Amino acid sequence: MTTFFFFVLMSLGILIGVYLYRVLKGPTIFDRVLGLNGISTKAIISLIVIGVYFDRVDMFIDISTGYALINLVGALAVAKYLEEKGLP
Amino acid sequence: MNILAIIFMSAGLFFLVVAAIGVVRLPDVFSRSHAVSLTDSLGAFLMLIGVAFHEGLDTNTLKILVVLVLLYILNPVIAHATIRAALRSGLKPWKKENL
Amino acid sequence: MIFSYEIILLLLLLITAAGAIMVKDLMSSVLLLGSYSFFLALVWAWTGAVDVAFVEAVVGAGLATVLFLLTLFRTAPKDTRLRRPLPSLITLIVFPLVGVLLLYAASDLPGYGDPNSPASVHVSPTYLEQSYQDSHTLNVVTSVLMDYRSLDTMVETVVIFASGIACALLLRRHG
Amino acid sequence: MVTRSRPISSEFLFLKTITLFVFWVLFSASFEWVHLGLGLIFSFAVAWLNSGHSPFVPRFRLWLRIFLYIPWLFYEIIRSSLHLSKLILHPALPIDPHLISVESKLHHHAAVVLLGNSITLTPGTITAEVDRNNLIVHAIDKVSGADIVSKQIELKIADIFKDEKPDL
Repeated sequence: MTTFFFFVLMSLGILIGVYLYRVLKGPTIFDRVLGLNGISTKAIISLIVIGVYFDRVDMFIDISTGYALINLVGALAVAKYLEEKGLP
Repeated sequence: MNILAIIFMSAGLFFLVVAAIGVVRLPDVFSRSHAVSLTDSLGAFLMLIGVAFHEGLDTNTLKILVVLVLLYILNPVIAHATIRAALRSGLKPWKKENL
Repeated sequence: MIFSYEIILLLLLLITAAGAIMVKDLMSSVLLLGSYSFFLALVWAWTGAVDVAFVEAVVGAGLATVLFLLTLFRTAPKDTRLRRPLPSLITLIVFPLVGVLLLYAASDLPGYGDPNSPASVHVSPTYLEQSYQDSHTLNVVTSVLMDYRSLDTMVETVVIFASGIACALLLRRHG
Repeated sequence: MVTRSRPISSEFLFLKTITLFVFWVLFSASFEWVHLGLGLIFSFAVAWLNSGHSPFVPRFRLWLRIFLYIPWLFYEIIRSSLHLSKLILHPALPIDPHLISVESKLHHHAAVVLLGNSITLTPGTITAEVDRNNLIVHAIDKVSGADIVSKQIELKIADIFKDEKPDL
């Protein structure tokens, strides 16, 4: 089971790399925002899986909740900003 | 229980991989956001359900379910906000004729 | 096996940091810094420093992004474009040298989680054993920060509070 | 001082306080009287500061119908997720993105919110703009777009909200 969780963690890391390609390359700013959003989802899952891997979910689950909520605030701020400023 | 967890997490991983492929392959922001926010959140959902099965029934599982509901509520909101900003700032969706 | 996940995370960190410097406009740089904080928080979580990971996630990824955006919001659009001069020859020589020196020094550090290292035999056991009797706080990190080092933390908090007020005064809406 | 555009509805305030308090208990996970009392005070304060937004309080019958609606929505999500995965993994990438303008016949704020959210949740379609009951939807291909044009989701939601007073 531990091996399986490690496998999941590794694949999540590689998937984050794929999203990072989109953040770095992204022709428009919105591509970067989308990539960031995808990365944050992966980070939330990764945190929980790390918690399961170390058998201490109780410590990691609070971080991931905080992450999810703060991520919403950040993403909405970015969207509001882009809506008012237009394309850079 | 562990078998169930592995099945759910593998299904979640499949959807996450599909979303990542979509992010690279699809042509513009509008179609990419379909892959990122929606296929992705289904993948996250299945994966967290798998983790919850592995954990069994206690407080942590309840918290995992809260994270799951939060993800599922927040992801579409973020996708909608981003897409609306893109549309309002004058970006045109990609059309097939432009090939 | 235990290190291979770290290697992936550190590679991602390097790529993001390089990207945040190389990218053309400030907005993308801010977004890249946000993802940098995500990875850093993952690294902290993986090494077991949960509290630091929490602060990094909330402050680095959330608040810092919003504050940077507010700053960009108040500046003129022409300021957000970047023009960087090429690094000079001295920079190109000195920085890798310092990096090599630091790596060389790091080889003398005790191993990760070593129970015989100086840090874990000197005062740490005392704190770990007595913090609950002394302060009745369940979290050891909190009791060290808030009880044993309370004066230090208080001055720190004053500095943060003052800078927070300064930010609020600078960023408030006029009229 | 806080200025309010709408009067505070006490029912809404109560519901919000309870929700925030449940979250508090879940995250603190301690059942000492001091913590519970502090949580109650703080959740009431936060709810009071933010209670000027929506006067809408769903009745019990509505809750039940929405809970019955969620499994159907989930089935739809999985079905169209598989469709979208097929599109993405197809070597030729047979997508045809287009914008659809939908005018809904719903006369309720909450109903329009639910419709927009359901459309966004079903993969293949995203609500891009909402203006009263006109929605602009971005669909990734003709099959996904057909679901919106056939108004299947809208009929379900109209069925949920058929007893409510219209306020749009």
